[in-house]
Amino acid sequence: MAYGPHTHDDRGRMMAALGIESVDALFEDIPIDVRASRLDLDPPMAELDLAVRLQGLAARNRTDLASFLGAGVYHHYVPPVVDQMLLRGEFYTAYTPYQPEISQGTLQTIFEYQSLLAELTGLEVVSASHYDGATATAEAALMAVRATRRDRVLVSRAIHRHYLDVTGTYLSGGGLVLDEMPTLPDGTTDLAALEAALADAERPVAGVLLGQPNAFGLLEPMAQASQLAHAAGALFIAVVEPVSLAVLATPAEYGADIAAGEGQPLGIAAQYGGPYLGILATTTELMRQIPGRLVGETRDLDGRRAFVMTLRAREQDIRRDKAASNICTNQALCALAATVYLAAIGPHGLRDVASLGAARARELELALAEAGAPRLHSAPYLNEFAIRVPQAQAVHERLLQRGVLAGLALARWYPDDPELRDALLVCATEVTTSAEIRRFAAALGEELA
Amino acid sequence: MAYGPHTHDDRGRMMAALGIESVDALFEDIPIDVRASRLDLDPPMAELDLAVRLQGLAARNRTDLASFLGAGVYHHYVPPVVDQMLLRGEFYTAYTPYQPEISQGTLQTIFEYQSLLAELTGLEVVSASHYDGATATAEAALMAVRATRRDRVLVSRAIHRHYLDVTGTYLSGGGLVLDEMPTLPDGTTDLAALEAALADAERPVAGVLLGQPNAFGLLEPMAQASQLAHAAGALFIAVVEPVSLAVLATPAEYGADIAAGEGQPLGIAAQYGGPYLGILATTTELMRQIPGRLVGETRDLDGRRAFVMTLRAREQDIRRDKAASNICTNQALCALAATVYLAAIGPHGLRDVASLGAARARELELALAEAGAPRLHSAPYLNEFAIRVPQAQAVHERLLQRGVLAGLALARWYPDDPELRDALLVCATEVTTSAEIRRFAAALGEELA
Amino acid sequence: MTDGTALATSARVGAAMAPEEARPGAGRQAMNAALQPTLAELSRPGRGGGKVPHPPADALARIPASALRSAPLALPELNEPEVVRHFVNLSHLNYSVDSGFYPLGSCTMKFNPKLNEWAARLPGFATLHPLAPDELAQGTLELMHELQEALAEISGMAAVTLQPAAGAQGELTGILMIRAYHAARGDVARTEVIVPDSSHGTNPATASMAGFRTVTVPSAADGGVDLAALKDALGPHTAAVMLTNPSTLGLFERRIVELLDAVHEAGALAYMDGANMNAVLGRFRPGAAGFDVMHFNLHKTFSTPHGGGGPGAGPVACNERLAPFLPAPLVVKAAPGSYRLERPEERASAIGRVRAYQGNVGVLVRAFAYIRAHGASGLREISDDAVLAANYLRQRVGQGYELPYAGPCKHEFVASGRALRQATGVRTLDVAKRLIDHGFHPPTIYFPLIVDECLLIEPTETESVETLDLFAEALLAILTEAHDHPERVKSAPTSAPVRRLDEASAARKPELRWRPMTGAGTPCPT
Amino acid sequence: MTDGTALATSARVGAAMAPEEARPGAGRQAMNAALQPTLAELSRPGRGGGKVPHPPADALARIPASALRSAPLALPELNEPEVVRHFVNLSHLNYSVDSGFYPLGSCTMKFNPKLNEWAARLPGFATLHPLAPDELAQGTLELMHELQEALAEISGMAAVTLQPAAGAQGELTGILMIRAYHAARGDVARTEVIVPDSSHGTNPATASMAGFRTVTVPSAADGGVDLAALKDALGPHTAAVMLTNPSTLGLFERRIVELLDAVHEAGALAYMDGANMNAVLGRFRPGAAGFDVMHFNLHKTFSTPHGGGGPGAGPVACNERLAPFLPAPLVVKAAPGSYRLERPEERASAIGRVRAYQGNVGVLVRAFAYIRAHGASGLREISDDAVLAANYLRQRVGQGYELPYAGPCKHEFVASGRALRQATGVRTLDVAKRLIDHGFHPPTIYFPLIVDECLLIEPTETESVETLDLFAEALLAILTEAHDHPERVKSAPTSAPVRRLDEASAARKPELRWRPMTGAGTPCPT
Ligand SMILES: Cc1ncc(COP(=O)(O)O)c(C=O)c1O
Ligand SMILES: Cc1ncc(COP(=O)(O)O)c(C=O)c1O
Repeated sequence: MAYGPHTHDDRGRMMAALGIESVDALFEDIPIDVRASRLDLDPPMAELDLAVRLQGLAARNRTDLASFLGAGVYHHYVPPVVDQMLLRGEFYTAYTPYQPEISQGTLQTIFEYQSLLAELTGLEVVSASHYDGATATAEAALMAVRATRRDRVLVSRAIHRHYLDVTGTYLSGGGLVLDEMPTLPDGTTDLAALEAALADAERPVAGVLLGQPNAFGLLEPMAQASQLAHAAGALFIAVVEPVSLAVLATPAEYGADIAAGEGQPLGIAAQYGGPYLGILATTTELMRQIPGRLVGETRDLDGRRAFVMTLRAREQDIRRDKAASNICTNQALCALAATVYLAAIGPHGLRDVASLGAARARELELALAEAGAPRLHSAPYLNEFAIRVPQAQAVHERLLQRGVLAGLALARWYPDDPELRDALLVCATEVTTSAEIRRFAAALGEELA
Repeated sequence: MAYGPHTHDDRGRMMAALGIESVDALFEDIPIDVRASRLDLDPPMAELDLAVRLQGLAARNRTDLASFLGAGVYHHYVPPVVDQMLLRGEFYTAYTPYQPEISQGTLQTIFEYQSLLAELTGLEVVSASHYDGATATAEAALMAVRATRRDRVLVSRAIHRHYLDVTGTYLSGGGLVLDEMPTLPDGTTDLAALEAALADAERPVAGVLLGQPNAFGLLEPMAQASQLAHAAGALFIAVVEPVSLAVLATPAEYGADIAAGEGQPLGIAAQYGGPYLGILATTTELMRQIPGRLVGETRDLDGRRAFVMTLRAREQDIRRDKAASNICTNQALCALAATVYLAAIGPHGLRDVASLGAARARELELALAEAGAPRLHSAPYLNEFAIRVPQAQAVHERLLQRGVLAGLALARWYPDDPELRDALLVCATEVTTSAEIRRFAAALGEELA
Repeated sequence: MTDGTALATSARVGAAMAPEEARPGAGRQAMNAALQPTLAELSRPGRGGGKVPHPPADALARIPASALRSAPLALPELNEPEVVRHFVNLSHLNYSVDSGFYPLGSCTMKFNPKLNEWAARLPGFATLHPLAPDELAQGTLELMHELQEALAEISGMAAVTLQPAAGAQGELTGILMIRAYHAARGDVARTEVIVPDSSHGTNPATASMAGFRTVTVPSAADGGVDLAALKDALGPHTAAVMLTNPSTLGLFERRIVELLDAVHEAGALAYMDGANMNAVLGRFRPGAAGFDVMHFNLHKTFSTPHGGGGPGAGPVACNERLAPFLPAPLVVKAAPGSYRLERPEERASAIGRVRAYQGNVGVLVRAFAYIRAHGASGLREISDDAVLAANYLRQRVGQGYELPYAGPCKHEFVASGRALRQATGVRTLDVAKRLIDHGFHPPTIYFPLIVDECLLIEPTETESVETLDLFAEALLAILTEAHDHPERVKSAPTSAPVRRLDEASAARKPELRWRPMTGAGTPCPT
Repeated sequence: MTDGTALATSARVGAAMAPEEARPGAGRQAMNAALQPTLAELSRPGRGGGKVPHPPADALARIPASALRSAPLALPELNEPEVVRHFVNLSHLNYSVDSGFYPLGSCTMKFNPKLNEWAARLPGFATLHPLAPDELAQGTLELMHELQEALAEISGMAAVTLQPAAGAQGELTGILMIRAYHAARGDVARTEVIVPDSSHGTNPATASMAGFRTVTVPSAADGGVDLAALKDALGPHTAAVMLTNPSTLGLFERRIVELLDAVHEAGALAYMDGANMNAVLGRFRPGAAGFDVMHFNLHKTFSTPHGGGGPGAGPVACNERLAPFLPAPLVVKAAPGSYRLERPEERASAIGRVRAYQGNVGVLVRAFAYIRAHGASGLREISDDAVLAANYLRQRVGQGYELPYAGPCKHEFVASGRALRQATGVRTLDVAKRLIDHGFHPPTIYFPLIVDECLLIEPTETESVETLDLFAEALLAILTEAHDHPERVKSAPTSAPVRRLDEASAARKPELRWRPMTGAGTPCPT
């Protein structure tokens, strides 16, 4: 066996102590009818052979294209210091810090994570952490339901489709209602429709959910939406992208009660979907409603400052069926990645990352427009936007052959929307190069010619 | 600046304390005539840009060929645990363990390295470490000179050419003599010639140097050579490859006084030449002649076992011009790599590595012979051997275009030897696959057809 | 609120935590882990920078001012050397599997192979975008497909989703599938989920999240489910029974056949919490035995690192009956040797997604490597060794502590400090804290709730018998200490970086972040 | 000899090192670094395995028995979990730059950027075979060429070899080149090399290795070379003068112009030990000033990690006069944008190789990255900051310790504990050991030999002013302690994993390895 220490002698010694001749004796409590004989799996592999196999699989993935795909997950420059800290066994082979005396490393990094995200969002209470942006959004919706004791949530149509889907799943169990609000031609949420929906006295709204930037990369009128929600006694929930918070108004500034989002852009690799980092932040008023882990500052018997998990009465292991959520294992190591990333990149660096993305995206917009694919929407964007491309899906496939991953064909997400059938959602970040932009524009130009 | 902490304020505070207005004041001791103005170098790069540049450079190297090149440096499977331990800052950002109380990590790993290499070589005293196999060999020759007070060293022609060259360089300063011994047609050292050379009473020999396996991959009659050397009052120095010591007789078994060798195969990457690990081991009698670092066991004031650098009176910082060598910085981190590698691979694993290499090499021999390139020599080999290929250098170049790195054209090393002009030195290890062997044989067959 | 000033403005890094005599400097106390200031306290305006190039000045010109931050972002400003020291020194405050024995019951703290960390970081795996078209993702898709199949084989189930991000999310997935199953049959009266009182907290919490009422049934004296009580609770309102097997007492449910019959007879479905599969790999296949659906904890059974609290992965396996309800997309075979994600319309009965994209794929890579390294024989050996080690340790610990349940145990066992407490006043909490001074991470304590002064001990298969012996000796030595020097045990730990914490005041007046920073209005470092 | 039995057979891992009360177990003492057993003591026959496949049984059939080992290889047998714990726990016994301030004079213990560790591990760099044909090695060759050029620019020299593996080997290279130069001119009477008494030990050792007699000249009162003495020593027998500049006293040689004139007038050549270039980047270019040849310590000036004692790299730069003698192969430009290694016949006057292949290329990658990260302005800033920090710290330390030489210093400075010793009996060694208890790595002590009770302190440019202050305060606090509680200082350290060691008996009866192992005759684990 690959990693076990037990030699033949060791097993013999243990069996002798137990007075048994075979380990089979320890499995006699499994009724004979349901005892398994053996598994039909491949034989063990030597580490060398396995390493070769894994290398072969990784090499089968193609990650060498010029990529303009974002749609919620963004390629950023991650300083190597981040992964080198993550590779420290003291962090990644520890468990949830249930014994604070010998877990101050994890506890303090979580406290720092909470603090850093509080700086970014402007909100005071940050949980650490949720599975991903989608589940954090769903938990935010459930928080609104609990806090308002209402059962209807409004969500903009311009929200990431997976987030909508997951929120729907999470609300489905409790028989809660999720209503989608339409968008305007400029790509932002229709506030008049929102206001009307909020006005329905029969069906009071628990929370209103908008993305900033929204699923089309556009900047929403968050302050107005927030006011409308509050006027109707609903909570306002912002789904945010954390790098953008280096330059955009904070959820606190526009009055959001809860911010949810995907922390992947903060130093976490794309990995075909995870592990990522669900961000969830809220106000002090809603502190006791937030699900997930919270670490607080305290003192030890000698008066030394130290950190400890706190407000545990919200959690499943204490409250069982009355808990704020069933979450247990979360994404702590990803929160550590975000913490190291933010410490390494600093406030100026993060602002530069966000601004560079905006500048590169603008360069992309101009190049693509010249190639014949203008923007689809007119609202301002940060670093992602939709372009109008006839037969977008077919063009997208042909561009792959030319080494360009031309973003996301929005028809994949909005199959029923005729306008979005001919649209690609593209993004740029600080790692996008001018050469890649030229390559994309040239290839697209040829396809459209 | 990239890594410095000093802010404008910090500098101001320090300058104020010193009563200066500009750091220029601190450089006034540099005579004005020789003060530099500025350097003509590129401007600083942001880390992101530098990372891209470095990635581009690394990608310009081609490491995707089926490689049969060894000649002293061998590709082996290195379990990832090795590098993950090396990446621990506590090891790689420490200095030479001059303060033993806070350097027991480094000291104990060196002690373990010494012990492991003692097990491998059978010799009691192992230094940790020398720059590489070549300089370890040169230092071994100098040891023999010091120990015997003779000034002539004999070296087999079948020794790695770089080792010969470096040994020559090291001996040149002291006006010492290095004489090469011829080889027999079977590829091993001509013992009769050796005996004759040793018999020259006018020019007494300090040491005799043979490789095992030798530079052609062949097994030498080490015991006989050792006897001849000793009979003439000379020391016998074996240049060994450490993985082979898992299966081959140890230097101690055949009476070597000193073993030198390249530790790269013990978990260290090829890296175009280094850093590697110079192995140097000797007997207890010669303990005080060995250059380089030695760590010994001792106790602290409370009787706890601990480790400390010892026999320091051989070293340059104590003995200055009387030191055994000028070596100071060595290859400690590479010694750590070897230590972790040996701990992880274990005795059975190392035997398997050596045996698999032999098996794959035999497979290679048969395939190449069938393709028309039989072995050049008849002496037994372990995992490397020479084949006869007409116009070897041209064939070697053409095979590159076919994705095969066909070992080393021996003409590069023995330009004046007509027999070796048509020879390639090829090797196999446990990472060589049958598919690669078939590819090589097929391509070679076509070239020779 | 963090009292940043005292620490930060005096520039006496760590000074507040000085041990006797020696005051730790920026070098911290030489070798013994010392507490650290926060990033905010370490920050100095103008430090850091250099990671990314500067953007053009007009980069944000097109963004309306109303959408922009009104105050500049304030984050700590540090240079890389300080960042590294901070996290390296913080890491030294953690106990971890890589540094010692971590017998935390219910958590399966086994060794995390270093090959797997390497594999997950291979650029081909690490940089693949989750929305990349299938043709670009063939390597990962092949891996996921093979993992789905392997988990199906291990569980004896028909189909597997890898989407759930953790065990609890696997539970939610499974229970929502059960809900969808009943709904599809028009069987809408089933509003209850039954759990035993020994169940993990996530089970009832999950049932609630899925909109069910939780009904708790007691355990029998032997630690198994009280079958009579279960039968009483079962009825036309029962949607499912959730059973952890082996249980959190480390016991295999001996009456499993009868139990499953009763569940199914009542028209309910049987959910198995498979978090403890480490005990029964190759010995018990839940699907073959009659469970309808289960989840795995890859971060326990298949040794993906716990990461200080995550990430994990909680794949769900189910039988044919429930397969139509698995959340999409599964990975399916396309042309020979190629793979693709299911298209949204392919399985209309699927419940909605439980998370975005394809799951914690980086975790799946590690689990795949682990399963392939061991193969069929190795997986069985894992369980054999884990169970053997647990029973051996159980016997040794039983030399001084009560063992409330008869053996054999599976991967873990409970012991009780009740008698000790009665005799000495020393509680299990004290014993646990004292173990820290003996060099060990404490076991899980006071869980499951049904055992008085409970210790839940899980050695796993990767700890040597020498280590087990030392741990048992430490536990027994503490018994003696508890009698001879009870204060010593009650005031433990004394060798950890901190002594016991004031958890009450932390909860009463929560300080969940450092004092808000100001600034970063400083000029950008060049 | 290692007393393995006591530790190993009792299976009481680390038991011999128990601190008071708590006996550390396999978990070691929870958080405080505890001493560890050796690999041999941890070994159990039959553990480990699984890394590589098993070879065919006849793999060695063709090897004559006489060439084979007579006894099976005995190495420790461990499984990977034990291996990891062993090295992780050992690492905790080390002080390092990544965990604290390491002001070791003469060693330039600056921060090692993490980007550089990443870069050197890129597979393209890491797996390239050293004998790979040039066309396969273009990336590394380009890097090496660019590094050669950068070092030539920084040194003001004409040509650079990257081959030497460390500073001392650079010295040997340079001195052998000087020997070859004189020999080529038939100037064979030059058998002496002159070194100042403040020189680093490698300088005289190098001269000896290169076959020269060493002549030592004293320092003047101001710390510089005594020019009159030097002139006396110079003559037709002088092959070279080796000068460390800035010197090991941290002083720039103010009389450098006169000195170089004298050397050259005597027909000798001037070697500069450039190990201390961290002080004068962009401020002083040795070649431009008249030195003939010098070496760099990349592991100091350009921040490649010291690795607990190595590896380093010691490139040699020289002027046109000596360039023909540089060891081959250099990296040269081939077709535009392509590079190649010199062919052996290209420079017939080259001295022989000083090591195999192309040098410590992995180290060169890191140094290249460092130079490119900083650029011209950044390199100068490094020296400015290093010198500013040293002078600042010098002033603060001077508030309590003697400063034997006038300032300004360069990258480091000497202080003396002579007065302290006279007043209290506390030696510099004691002060150094006491610094450990204050959380700092001690500076270099008793070097250079010409200063009584010497402390050689080098802060480098990557330590913050807060850290410098704390360190100075610690040193000053020890002065007070030395007066008030001299025994406390003399018995330091008490907070390290071990107290002071018995170095004398280690040297008297050297135990350089553990007791030879037997066995591995056990069956191979499967
Ligand atoms: C029995 C049992 N069920 C469920 C869970 C929840 O799994 P997770 O923490 O991955 O959400 C755990 C984990 O601790 C467990 O032990
Ligand atoms: C002044 C000086 N010269 C030479 C050396 C020797 O360099 P290395 O240790 O790289 O051989 C050193 C290193 O400590 C040094 O400080």
